[in-house]
Amino acid sequence: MSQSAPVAADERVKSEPFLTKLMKRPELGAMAGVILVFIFFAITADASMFTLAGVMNFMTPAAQLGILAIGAALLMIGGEFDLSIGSMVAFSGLFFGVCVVTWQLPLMAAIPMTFVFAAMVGAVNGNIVIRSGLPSFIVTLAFLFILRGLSLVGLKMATGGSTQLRGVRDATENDWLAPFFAGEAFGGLFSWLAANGLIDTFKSGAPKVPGIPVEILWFIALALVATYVLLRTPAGNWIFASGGDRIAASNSGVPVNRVKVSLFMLTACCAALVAIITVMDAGSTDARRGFQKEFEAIIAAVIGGCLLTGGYGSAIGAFFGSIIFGMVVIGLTYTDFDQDWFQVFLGAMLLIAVLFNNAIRKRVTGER
Amino acid sequence: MSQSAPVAADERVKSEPFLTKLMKRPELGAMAGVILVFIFFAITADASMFTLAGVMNFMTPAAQLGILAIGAALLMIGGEFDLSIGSMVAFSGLFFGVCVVTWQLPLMAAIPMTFVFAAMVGAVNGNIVIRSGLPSFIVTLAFLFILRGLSLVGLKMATGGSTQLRGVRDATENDWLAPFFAGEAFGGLFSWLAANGLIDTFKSGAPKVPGIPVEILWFIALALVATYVLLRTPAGNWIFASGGDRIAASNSGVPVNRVKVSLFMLTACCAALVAIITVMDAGSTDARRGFQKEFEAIIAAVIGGCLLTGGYGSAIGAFFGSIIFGMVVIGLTYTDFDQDWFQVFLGAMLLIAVLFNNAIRKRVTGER
Amino acid sequence: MTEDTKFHHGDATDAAPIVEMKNIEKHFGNIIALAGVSFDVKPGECHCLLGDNGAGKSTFIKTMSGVHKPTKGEIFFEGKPLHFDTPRDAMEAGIATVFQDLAMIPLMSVTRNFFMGREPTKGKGLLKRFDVDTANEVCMEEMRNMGINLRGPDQAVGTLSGGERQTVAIARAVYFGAKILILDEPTSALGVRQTSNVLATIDKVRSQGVGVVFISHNVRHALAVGDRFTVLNRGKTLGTAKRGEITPEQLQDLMAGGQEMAELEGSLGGTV
Amino acid sequence: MTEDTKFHHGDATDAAPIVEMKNIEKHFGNIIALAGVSFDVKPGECHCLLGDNGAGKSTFIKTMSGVHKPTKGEIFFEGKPLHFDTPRDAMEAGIATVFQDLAMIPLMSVTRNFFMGREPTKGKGLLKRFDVDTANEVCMEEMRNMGINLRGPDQAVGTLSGGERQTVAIARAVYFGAKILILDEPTSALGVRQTSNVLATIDKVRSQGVGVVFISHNVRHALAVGDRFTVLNRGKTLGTAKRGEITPEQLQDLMAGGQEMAELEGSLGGTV
Amino acid sequence: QEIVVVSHGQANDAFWNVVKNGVEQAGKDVGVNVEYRAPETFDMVAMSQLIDAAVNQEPDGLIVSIPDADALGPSIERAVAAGIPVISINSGSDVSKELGALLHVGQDEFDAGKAAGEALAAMGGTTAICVNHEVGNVALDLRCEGFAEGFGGEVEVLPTSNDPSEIESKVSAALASNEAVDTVMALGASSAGEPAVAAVKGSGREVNVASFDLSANFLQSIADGDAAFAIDQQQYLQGYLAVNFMGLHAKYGLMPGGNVPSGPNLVTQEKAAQVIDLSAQGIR
Ligand SMILES: Nc1ncnc2c1ncn2[C@@H]1O[C@H](COP(=O)(O)OP(=O)(O)OP(=O)(O)O)[C@@H](O)[C@H]1O
Ligand SMILES: Nc1ncnc2c1ncn2[C@@H]1O[C@H](COP(=O)(O)OP(=O)(O)OP(=O)(O)O)[C@@H](O)[C@H]1O
Ligand SMILES: [Mg+2]
Ligand SMILES: [Mg+2]
Repeated sequence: MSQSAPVAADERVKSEPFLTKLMKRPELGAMAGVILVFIFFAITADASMFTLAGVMNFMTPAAQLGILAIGAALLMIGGEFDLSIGSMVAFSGLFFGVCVVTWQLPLMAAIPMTFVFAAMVGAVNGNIVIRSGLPSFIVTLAFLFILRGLSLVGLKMATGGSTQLRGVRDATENDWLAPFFAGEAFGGLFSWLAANGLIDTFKSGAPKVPGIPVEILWFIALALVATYVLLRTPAGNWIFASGGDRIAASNSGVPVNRVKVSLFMLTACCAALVAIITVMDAGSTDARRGFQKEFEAIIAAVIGGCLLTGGYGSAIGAFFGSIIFGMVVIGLTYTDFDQDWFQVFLGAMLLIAVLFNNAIRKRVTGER
Repeated sequence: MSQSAPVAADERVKSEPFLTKLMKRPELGAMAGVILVFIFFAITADASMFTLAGVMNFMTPAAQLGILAIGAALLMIGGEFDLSIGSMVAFSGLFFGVCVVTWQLPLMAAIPMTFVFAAMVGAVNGNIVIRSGLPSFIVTLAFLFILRGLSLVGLKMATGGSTQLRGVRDATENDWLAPFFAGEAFGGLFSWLAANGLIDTFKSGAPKVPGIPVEILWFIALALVATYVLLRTPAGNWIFASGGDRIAASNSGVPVNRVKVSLFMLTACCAALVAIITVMDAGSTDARRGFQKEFEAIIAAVIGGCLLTGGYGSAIGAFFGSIIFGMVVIGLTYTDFDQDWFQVFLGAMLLIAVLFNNAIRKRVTGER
Repeated sequence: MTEDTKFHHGDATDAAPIVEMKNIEKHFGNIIALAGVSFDVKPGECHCLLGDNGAGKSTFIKTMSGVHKPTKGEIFFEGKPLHFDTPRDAMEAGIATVFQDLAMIPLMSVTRNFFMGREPTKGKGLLKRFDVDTANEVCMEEMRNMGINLRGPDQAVGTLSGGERQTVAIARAVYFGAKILILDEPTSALGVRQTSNVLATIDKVRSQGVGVVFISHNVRHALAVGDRFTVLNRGKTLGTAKRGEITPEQLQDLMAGGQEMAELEGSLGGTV
Repeated sequence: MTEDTKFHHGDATDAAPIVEMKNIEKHFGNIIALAGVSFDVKPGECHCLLGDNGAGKSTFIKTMSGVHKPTKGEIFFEGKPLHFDTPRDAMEAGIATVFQDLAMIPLMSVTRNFFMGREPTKGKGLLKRFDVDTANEVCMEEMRNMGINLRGPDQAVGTLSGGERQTVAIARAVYFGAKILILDEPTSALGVRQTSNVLATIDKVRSQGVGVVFISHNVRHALAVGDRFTVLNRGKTLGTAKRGEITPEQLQDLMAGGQEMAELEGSLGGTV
Repeated sequence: QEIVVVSHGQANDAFWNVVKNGVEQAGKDVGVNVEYRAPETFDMVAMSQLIDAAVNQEPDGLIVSIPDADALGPSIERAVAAGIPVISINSGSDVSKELGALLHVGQDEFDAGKAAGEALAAMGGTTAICVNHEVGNVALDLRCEGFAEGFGGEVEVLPTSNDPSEIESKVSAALASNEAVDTVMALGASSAGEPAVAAVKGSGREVNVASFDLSANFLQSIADGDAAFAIDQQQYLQGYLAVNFMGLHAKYGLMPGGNVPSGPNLVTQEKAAQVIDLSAQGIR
């Protein structure tokens, strides 16, 4: 009808509003959940939750979880699980701690070594899964135990009997690489803002928020890169294909095994990144770091719309999923609920957020 | 060729030895793992592990886990997960405890009420999953938190502030139903055996093993019934079909939704059974009962050959899977290994058992 | 009526239709798959549903057998307005369907797929159980009748060849009997022998008073067994013709949606 | 050579075969799917592989394209002994295959499936990215050429109709070009128009020197494009015939494995 | 007035539940609003985030446990910098002052373990197992270490999950595989202590069982002579006193001059019977 249309309009297609198109993207499904949770806390929570400091406060755990969740989401889209990421956080944290504290290596050496080390463990995971044909669930579960156990043993060896390795902060404080992995970015900007009264300050005059925690920047960067890779590169196509149907993908010429092993390595590196950031921030590591993080990462990915069966999902979904999870967990402490009820609320909020997001999507897109 | 054969031999089929046929059944795959683990401990562990007392000792936790694992396996075959079973153990334990201690009900009433109650929660789970079309992972995860939280709240209400509800043993000791759910069965037989010197006794003359813990009997019975249902009833066929491809199953006339909801109810009832047995055995219940049991149950089912994607697996597999898990967890304390290495060994043993069982099956059946 | 086949062709015009579908529309989100299709099936007739790829044939018969709920339109079953909530409802009312994707579970054995949803049992009360031996026998026998010699009843359907699998689905639908038998491209993967068996089977059940809905892209198969022919195009009905009112060439043109075809007559003798 | 079609039939006997398979056996556990099959394809010919359901045709071509490793037997590619570890290897050597199950990912869009494994890129270095626009255009264009008007390139393959999906698989295999094109029942779900396009396409690529392996149950399609015909039965070769050496009726008998067929000649004119 | 308590122990942990009850009671008694918060597992990173969240709400007082000074230090210092008075409880007596806390109410885990070890060694124990139901939880690890030091003899740490029946089986197994074991130290009464008693009973051996913390059933076992003693930190005091001090501080600026040790207190057979009821109500 329209004269400029290059292709004649197809009478078999109804036109659909822009919003509908948006909601159809798995990337944006989880946004409805974020908005719902936001509204909930805007009403029930202490006003300080949505001050700058409050936002940074819930974004920090969300970011730490989110880095893992994005890795887990890519792996899930590729059709596999990695249950060992939580233990991997402890283990690579230990490795990193030993590098800087015991061996006194500069970050320049310690950080790449930690990543290489983690990637190697990931490759082992991946190769066992591929070669044996066993479900990745059971293989990485074994590594959940093995790595957790090795962290304990390693810590005791490194410290001479304690399960806590301390002194990381002292060892890394003055390293030029430290600002990229610990503390807050844009400190100067924030001091300036504080000095000019643009953001809240403590009585001492220091800004309440000294900067943006680096993990948040990493988190956002990772989400963008992962989304780009998934949607705009051949590798992304291979990931979807490998997870959708490994036989069909392999028959169509996708190097499924290579894709899967790479994803395992990537997930392990995400865990190592979280380990480096949290160990440097905390200045210490212990045998329980990252406990059950694998679980939370999978939760965040699923909230964000990834299918457990593989082949469907998005990194942005995992991004929003992590924010939902982080917001609920921290947000509840801003409300007046009794801690006894914490888990009840946590569960109910998750369920409602996901149901809501699902209902909205169905209503908008007219699926049945 | 053979004169008595009613159908002519098919030249497109090779004859295969009996062992090969056996190994092809998913029911029996996990047996190789059991044997390997047995051999391992026969060599490394203290001899007391395989005395009668030792066997009962590792079979008791294996049985408690196994009851859950069989439920979880059926549900997984039916294509869904239930992450709330661990919390369900705590919650129905609380309900049962309140029935007998606070309300002073006889077991005749308390036990059926607990089962009905659990089944109702399971039905809620199932209906939300079916109606919303959300993955069961995320729905039951919400219930993991909700039920765990409610257990805590309920316990504190029931006890006036403590996280432990006690007095169950006193309240149930003289109930005629108690022997079916607590303590040991065949006590008379064992005393007789002890009196005749056929089994080990204490110096006092009492048998070291006073009988077979009832959970073991429940475990075996449940495994048999579940196997029978899966392999020899229409319901079993529906379970496989629903998990294999819910659309295809529904198009072929299988009442998929009914099957799935029933399975959720069954799993919840398995959790309730474990709750009743353990609460009566321990005489008390607390807010942490069943912690992470959902996870272990799924592990046992997967070790036993269930596919996470549904449609494949067996109850007997879950049976052997639970025994492997129980044997490894308890068995390692019978060995001389430094217990710091516990988790490393646990993980390694699981991995080796599953790899071995897989390798054997491939070798024997000639799959590639 | 023409005399060009050995088939008995029902003269079904006088009987009341078993199922009548009026102005069925079906939308998937913003996609319009059916834009108003009317269709009916009478006892003892074979009504062919023809049309180009993507015309909406499968969507239509899925609406008929309870898989999809129509977005608009009415369904009458034996004269009464009705709509099926699940395929099981449709099945119980007497509609047996062979779907184009066959609705088989790859990991399950042939027998279990064959009897899925309608397992034969033996014993009573608590001992009522799936009668595996009978099931295996029946299944092997029915497959043999269709011209397939299976190696064994416990082979997983996922490892069957395409034609073997399709035969399982057809044999299953036919075995349980029904008032209406819907076949969505049943012969697409079949060998010549199996195809002729299926066509003969259609003829047989029709003569028993069953109404058959037959979807095919093969003009010759359609003409061999069809009593009426309805052609769909882009989600709409192009019209219905009775046997003998239309030539193969006309039918083929209608099926192609009136568009030009690549030239390759020769040995294909007019119809592809 | 007969003159019964408008097709150009290659006279391929003089050229050396591109692929030669000798005495291929394939066992799955205790199941013998292939019990010694020999076969070769020459450049510029269309070699039809025919046979009953379950004869082993699909298994055989899967061995040829690197999906299965043969249990026994030798494969020569351009004269050299070779075996492919993965389908990707075979693809890179120049074997394009349309599998009977199509090897599509239902949840992915048409374009993504079309280019799966061989995505067009633009940009360089770190910015090298999947060229979505070109891909969409090419995909829609190729589908149109095959006679399918898709609603859009981003529809999920799982929601396509059976014939639309099959066309995607065929268009994909043809688009990327190859030395050997293997088509496993490519026309089974296609409409008449699409079928004639596929047959014409086979003819076109053959004339460009590509060797085509064509599997079909439709005698008439096979005869329309085939230069040589090899018939399998129960995992064994029944023999190979050249075009013109065999009548349609003889061929159909061979394909049925020599067994009796249900009687339903009439309008089917000798062949099903 | 608003006071926030952030601990490393979950609300459903028997030990911390008592602390929480003390916190709530003190809140009522002093007339302040208190909130108790803890991470879902022993997780120092999450705990530091909870402290940050509390600081953002600028309460009138913050009460924290400090199992890892490195990880929690910056957050606590931030609270102090924000002008929020801080009291530490339970663990962290050594670093409490350094980080700027006003005082510490609690008892060192290591010292408590040591006291228990000494008491059990005095009962003639030579070979012991220490049942650790949360390996890697530094607070529990310290209990075992202290115990090993105080006990002096051979000590093996037995890692378990916190499932009672698994603990019972593992203790049985440990007893069966080592005839020399004559002492069992459990790190939590209801989760580990009770099953340990059951396991010892089942073995028919003379073994001393002791446990950290109290539970009604374990106290009953002590009263019946099946268990030796329980180490009571009187953690109710940790919650109650800290909130009380903080409330008074907020109202009147009062604060005691030094740390308050809440334990250890060995509950032996004579005393056990009296505290069973209190324990069943979550006070002891
Ligand atoms: N679930 C769905 N979502 C979106 N579009 C769909 C869905 N199902 C079918 N369609 C579209 O509706 C149209 C009709 O599909 P249908 O399967 O009914 O065609 P058909 O006539 O059976 O074709 P064929 O002969 O190829 O099997 C197709 O264009 C298809 O892409
Ligand atoms: N993975 C497998 N495991 C066991 N048996 C198999 C497997 N794949 C194929 N078969 C068997 O091998 C035989 C040959 O199968 P194939 O798919 O090659 O037949 P086909 O000639 O392509 O038949 P159709 O014309 O029906 O597609 C069949 O009987 C089938 O049951
Ligand atoms: Mg169709
Ligand atoms: Mg085939």
